[in-house]
Amino acid sequence: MEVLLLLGSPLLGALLLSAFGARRWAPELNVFVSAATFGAACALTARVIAFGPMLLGREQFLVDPFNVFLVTLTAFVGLTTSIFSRPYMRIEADHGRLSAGRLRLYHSMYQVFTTTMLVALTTNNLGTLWVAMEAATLSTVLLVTLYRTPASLEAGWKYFILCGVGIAQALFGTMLLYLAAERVVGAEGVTALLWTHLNAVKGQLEPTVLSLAFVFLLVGYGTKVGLAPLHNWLPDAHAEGPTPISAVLSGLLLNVAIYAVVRCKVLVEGSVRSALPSQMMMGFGLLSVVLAAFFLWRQRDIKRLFAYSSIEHMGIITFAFGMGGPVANFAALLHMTVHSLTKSAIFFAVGHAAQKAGSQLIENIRGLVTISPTIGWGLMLGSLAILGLPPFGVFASEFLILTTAMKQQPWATPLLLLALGVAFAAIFGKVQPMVFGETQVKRLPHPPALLPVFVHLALVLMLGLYVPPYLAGWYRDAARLIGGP
Amino acid sequence: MSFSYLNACLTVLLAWGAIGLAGMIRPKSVEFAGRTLFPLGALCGIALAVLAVMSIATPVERAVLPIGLPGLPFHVRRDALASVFLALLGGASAGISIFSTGYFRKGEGALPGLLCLEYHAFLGSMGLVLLADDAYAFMVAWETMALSSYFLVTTQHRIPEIRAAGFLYLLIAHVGAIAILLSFGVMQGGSWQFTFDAMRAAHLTPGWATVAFGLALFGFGAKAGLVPLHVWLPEAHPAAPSPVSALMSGVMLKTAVYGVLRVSFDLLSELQWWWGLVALGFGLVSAFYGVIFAAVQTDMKRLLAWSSIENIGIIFTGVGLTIVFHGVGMGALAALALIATLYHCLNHAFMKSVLFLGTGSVLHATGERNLGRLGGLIHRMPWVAWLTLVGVLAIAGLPPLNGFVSEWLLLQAFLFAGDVPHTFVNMLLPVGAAVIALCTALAGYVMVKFFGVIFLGQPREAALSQARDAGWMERIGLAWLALACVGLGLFPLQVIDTLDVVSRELLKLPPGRWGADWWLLAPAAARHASYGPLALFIVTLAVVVLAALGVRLVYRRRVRRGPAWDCGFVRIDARMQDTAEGFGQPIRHVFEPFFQMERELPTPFDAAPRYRVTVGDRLWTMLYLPLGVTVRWVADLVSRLQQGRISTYLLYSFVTLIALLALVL
Amino acid sequence: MAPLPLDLQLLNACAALLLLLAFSMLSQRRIVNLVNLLALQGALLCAATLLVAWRTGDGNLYVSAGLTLALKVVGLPLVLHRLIRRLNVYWDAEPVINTTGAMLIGLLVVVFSFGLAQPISALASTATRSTLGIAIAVILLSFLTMITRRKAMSQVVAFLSMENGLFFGAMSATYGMPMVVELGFALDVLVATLVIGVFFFQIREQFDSLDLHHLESLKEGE
Amino acid sequence: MTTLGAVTQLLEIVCAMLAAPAFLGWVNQCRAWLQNRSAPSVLQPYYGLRKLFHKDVVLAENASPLFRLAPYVVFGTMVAAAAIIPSMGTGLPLSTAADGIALVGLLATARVFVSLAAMDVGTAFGTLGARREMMVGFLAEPALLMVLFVAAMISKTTSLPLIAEGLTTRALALYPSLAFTAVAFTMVLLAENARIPVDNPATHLELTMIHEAMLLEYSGRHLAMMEWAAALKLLNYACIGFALFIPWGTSTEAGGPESLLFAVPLLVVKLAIAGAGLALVETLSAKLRVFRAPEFLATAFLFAVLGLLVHLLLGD
Repeated sequence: MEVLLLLGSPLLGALLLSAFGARRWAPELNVFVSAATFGAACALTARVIAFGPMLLGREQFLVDPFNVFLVTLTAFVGLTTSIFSRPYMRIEADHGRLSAGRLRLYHSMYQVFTTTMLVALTTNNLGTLWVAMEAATLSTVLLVTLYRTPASLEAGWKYFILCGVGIAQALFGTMLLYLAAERVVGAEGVTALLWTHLNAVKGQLEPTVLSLAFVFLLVGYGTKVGLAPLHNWLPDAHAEGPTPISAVLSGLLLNVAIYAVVRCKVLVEGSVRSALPSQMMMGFGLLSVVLAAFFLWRQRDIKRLFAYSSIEHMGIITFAFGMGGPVANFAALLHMTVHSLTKSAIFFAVGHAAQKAGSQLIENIRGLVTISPTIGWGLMLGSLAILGLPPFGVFASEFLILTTAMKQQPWATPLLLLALGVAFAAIFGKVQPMVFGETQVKRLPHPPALLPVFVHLALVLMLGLYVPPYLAGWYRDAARLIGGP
Repeated sequence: MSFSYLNACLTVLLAWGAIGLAGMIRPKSVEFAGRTLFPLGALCGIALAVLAVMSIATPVERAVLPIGLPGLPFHVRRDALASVFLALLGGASAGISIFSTGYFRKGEGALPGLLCLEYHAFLGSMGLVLLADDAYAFMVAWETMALSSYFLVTTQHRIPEIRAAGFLYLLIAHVGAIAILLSFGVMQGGSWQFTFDAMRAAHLTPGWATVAFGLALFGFGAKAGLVPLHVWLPEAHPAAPSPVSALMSGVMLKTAVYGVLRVSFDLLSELQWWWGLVALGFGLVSAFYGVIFAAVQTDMKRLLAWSSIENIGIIFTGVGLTIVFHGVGMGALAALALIATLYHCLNHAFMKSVLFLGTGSVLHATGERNLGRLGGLIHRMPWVAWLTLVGVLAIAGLPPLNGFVSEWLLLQAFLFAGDVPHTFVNMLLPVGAAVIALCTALAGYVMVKFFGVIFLGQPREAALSQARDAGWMERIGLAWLALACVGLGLFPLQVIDTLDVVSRELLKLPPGRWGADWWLLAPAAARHASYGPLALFIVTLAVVVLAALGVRLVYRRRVRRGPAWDCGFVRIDARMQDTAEGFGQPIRHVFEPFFQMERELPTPFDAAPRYRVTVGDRLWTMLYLPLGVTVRWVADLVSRLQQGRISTYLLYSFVTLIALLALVL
Repeated sequence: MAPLPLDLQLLNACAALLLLLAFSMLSQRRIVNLVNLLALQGALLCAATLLVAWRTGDGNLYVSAGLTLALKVVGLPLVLHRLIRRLNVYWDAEPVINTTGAMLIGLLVVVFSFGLAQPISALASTATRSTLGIAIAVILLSFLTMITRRKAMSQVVAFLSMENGLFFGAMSATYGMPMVVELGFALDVLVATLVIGVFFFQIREQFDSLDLHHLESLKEGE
Repeated sequence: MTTLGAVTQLLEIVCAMLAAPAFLGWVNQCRAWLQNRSAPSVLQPYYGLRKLFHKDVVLAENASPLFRLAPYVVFGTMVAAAAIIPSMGTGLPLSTAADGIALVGLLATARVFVSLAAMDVGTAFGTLGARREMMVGFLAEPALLMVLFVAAMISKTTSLPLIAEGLTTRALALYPSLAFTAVAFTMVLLAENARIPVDNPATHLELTMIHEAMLLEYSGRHLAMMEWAAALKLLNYACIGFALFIPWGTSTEAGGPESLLFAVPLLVVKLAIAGAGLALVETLSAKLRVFRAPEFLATAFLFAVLGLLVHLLLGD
């Protein structure tokens, strides 16, 4: 029931908004729909807290500790982002960067995107998972190119082609999975792709096929996660799309992609019984962290800067999942949560900052605290949080990941630390002059909606000092589910 | 909840936090933040100091707080070592807070409420650092400390130099923190419990223990400003508002010392004696490097910052000695060295605070930080001048003030280092004593320059005649700290008997005998040597008074005021006095190879002759610039990967795919 | 061994032809021909599906064969042809790697993919398993084609042929995926083509050409 | 403290205060003889002090209270120093309150106050003098400390009387380390007391003067106190030298009062010889350029440290 509501409300909203997306009250409608979705998510969560994991809709939908908090998170960030985008898109429209039609497209696609992600999270069918991922790509492509500027078109095209190709690999991987599965579960179609069934029989699945499948899946979904060297679409897409979209891309889409990878990893590791899959993930993770850290130094565009930081953090998460084991998985899940909260908060602040300065170039953004303290402090605190300074939650997860790495992969620790140090210098060195210093910019007509920023940061702060028991419980269960050495 | 000193201390820290948050109620009001909240903060400071002093001798207390990570809640623990540093924190911060009430007048750049928040968060986090008993709590407190102090440093963020200083500070602090984290990771030694108890229990191989110690020394050294990690210090201290500089230099640096002591004597179960030599070496280098650079500075706060580096050097020398003695099992001497170290920590906290606050008042009164434009202020602001003089004499290590006591103890410790059972080492150590002696003498030089140029002579700028003395609150704050200097100087025995608890606890020693009589300091370790500042002071004072009276009584001659004589020079103006550069000239001359100097000399025929000399830090150009260049270079290399051609990107994916498939097959 | 039954021989023939087509796409520079080749590929795919469906009597496969016919043989080529006419892009520019080079690499790729398919097809229970290697080869070849092309249009055609390859693979290895996925798949392809169409017009109105070198401004290394 | 101790203590202080100018006078007299000038009387310094005490004080307009306080402080520290140096007897109650290190500290205090006072009026010469004085000080002080250290290491304590006793009681032995340090000490003494070759008390030549430059602004009783303190300083240094290197004959607790009767004339003899020696050195050596002074003192410092190392190497 809740699931129906959960998936239904954004879908309905999409339809409505595709009709009325250009009206004056469209943004409010958008917020309302997202709120409804969030409500449904909360109901679902409540139910899971009450009755534990469940299978729904003839086993087509699965809600377990691993995805329940991601669902809530997705719905929540979706809501805050819609709140943020209300004044933001108004201002954009006032600046004449968007026509009415584009607004309609934006609002409807926004909801479609939410739907696809929720489907991808809740479905139990790997095939559906794949379909949803592809759909997510397609819906966001149009959002990335919303401004129709040459740059945005280029970004969109790269996004489309690279992710399309990636997704195609993923499909082949899924197919191989199916091939291996139907020999065990029997060919009666549907069930052979149901994750729960596969998970039940993963021990008997054919290792060679599964390892091949995993390669395709990893490369496929990994492209979407933005793992180096498959990441090239990510900075462009983040930088050129409208900021709310950058926020959800970084905050949600990447999470969902990681989620897909991990779901597959569970199956593969169950059958392959070799360290290969986890080693691949660690390799990708480490490479992404290090490369991203150095990419950060060259950035002149603030949204690109934080896009690369997303790559870095996805690398950290992938690395952690690669290491596996209760602590590392726990840390990785926590990191997914805090990263998406922090990063979207940062993008909110960045969006307003860029609007104020009328430019995304770092050297044009100066002295934010003097013109608007809330934005300035939001950006400053957000960046410090994302850089892993306590008492914010990112530090908590990085602390766990680093200590586990020292234990399980001592060789990797220096690399990670080096990358973290370099990233710190790069990001902080660029953010500080933007936040502090002098400026001549004047205020904007619509007051920025910065409530989301501080709500997010408050949550992150809380997670740094206190993790609610049931959340911790989910993390633990999920960590056990994901397993590893 | 039954009373325990630990809970009380935590309550005080909490109160600080609350005061800070209260500042955000009316962020714009100087009255509220300055006149209401800061005095409250000062009261908390005094309370903390009292609690800490009372609790030193009491048994260890522990607690677990309901916050933290699911697996790892905040553990806190109070022992004698922590108490000593808490007392330091409370005592020094009390004076500084009182001073601040008068100091933060028109909101130094940032909102007063915000300042209040950052300031008290800074205090609170420092307290938590001292109490933390697991790696996570420690790191959280440690980084919060760094963060809040960073925001305080960049209070006047409109000035680019200050932003740069803040950046450098936070960067080095962060790198240091990473090293500390690593060292904790090594220290837990396979138990994967990150409570300090687990680390105490863990048994490391000598190799790993050494690694842990090295990392800790690096990390804490970065915070303490140990050469060559000192570069942030001379930048950050001048940038910050004076009370903040006082806190950072007086208290924050000591938390790093606390960290080193905690790690090497408490967490690492068995330590190697030769680690001491490393610490000693870095200490001596820092002391010497710091003092000669202090001597050639022209900015008064920069000068004090360098002098802080010197004192940190002396402190680390003490730490090194302690480790050596402890390692080779010379208990009494180890205790002596440890006491000397702790004593110097206390001293430096108070005297350096006095000096920084003094510069703060001068800064407010004149708006000048450059020594070249000050002078003669003793006439305009006598209170500040005389109170600062106490600090100056103390830090110059002159009896009967406190600076001398720790120097005396340290030298005593050095004197008997000859008995260390390693011939080469006991050849080496006395040379260390020589360096310390040289440094203290140079410190005298530096301080004469500091005080003489700022407060004595003729004002070098006309504007200085408008300078007005500090307000009452500031005077009280200064007086509090100056008084502490005198007290620590005159009653060393009482202080040391309290500190002795620490040496008992850390070094597992029987209580040592430190005095012959209540006024006479006579450590058992230093054979027959004794020092009674009170008596010395009284005698000297008596002689002075008698002499003065005698002279007055016998000869009733007038005192006439007249123009200065100066060998009959007719027109004397302020420009004839030594400038700061001039006063530093001999040092520049003697220690030339250490400095990176740029001189601008006038030719004999210059119409408007101009002389300028700037002294740079060689380490900066030798160590830090190349590092930055390397990173940039790598970044450029990496960024070549992303050429914008979609075919290239597809190729990446293709190759990755093929490679992985090949890997699997 | 006994000669394969006729339908399987036919199937293998289809597979071989598919591979051939993939190669010719790799070498083809005229976009119109590319599209025709794509349509042909679709047709072969359809035929193969029908064969398998007939052999296994699996209803779903008839449906998916129908889908293939509708989408890949009729739908897409029409759309693409119209686009070509509307945007008059008939020729691709000189490919990134010259044809012979591409061919050689392609040959290696084929060998590789056959090697890759060996263990899998050993497991596959289907009669058509031997063609799995060809499917992989087709996928990788179209990947290669995408890499070598300079025009958006031809890149897209290659992309679609890759999806054909996937489809063929699915079909030959497992007699096709479950219906849900098939439908979703088809839907996605449809939407994708629409998106592509939109894209082309946008790109065209921005750069008045579909040359990819316009799309190389976003980069790091200056 | 014993009565004898108290007596010795008081006697020392008084004698030191009274005898100091005479010693200075004696040195000057010898110097005059050696330079075959007609020598002033030994009592000349007393006349000088008397004259100064009878004069009015002319204070510079912008002299601060510190300027007027300094002479007394300097004098006080010098007297206190005199009180803890075992010149006649070693049984000094006060010397427990301050050992060798504290003594160095006291001297440093005096130096700092003189320099501050010199900077107070803010004339060219004042600051110049202060700077040079500190320049001399920052090398001389550690050198002196090192000298003390050697002695302290030989007799395992830093308390001067005990050092002196230690040397007297044990059998006469040659300490090569002491030889080094003796040289170092002499150099320090010359430098610290503004004698040639570092400074010249008898000149007001801008380029060379150090100590005099600091006293330029003083007059009347303040100047008198300063001069007196300077004389005391010279005496103190001489006595430190005796205590460290030739302590024989100083009275000890063990020796009883009668030993004191023997110690006093012996001290006079020592002083006479030392004074003559000092005069000789001054006459034979030439005034250095000011910038050679650091090198001179660096050598002293080096000698002291060498002494230390030699001691550690050879043991005693």
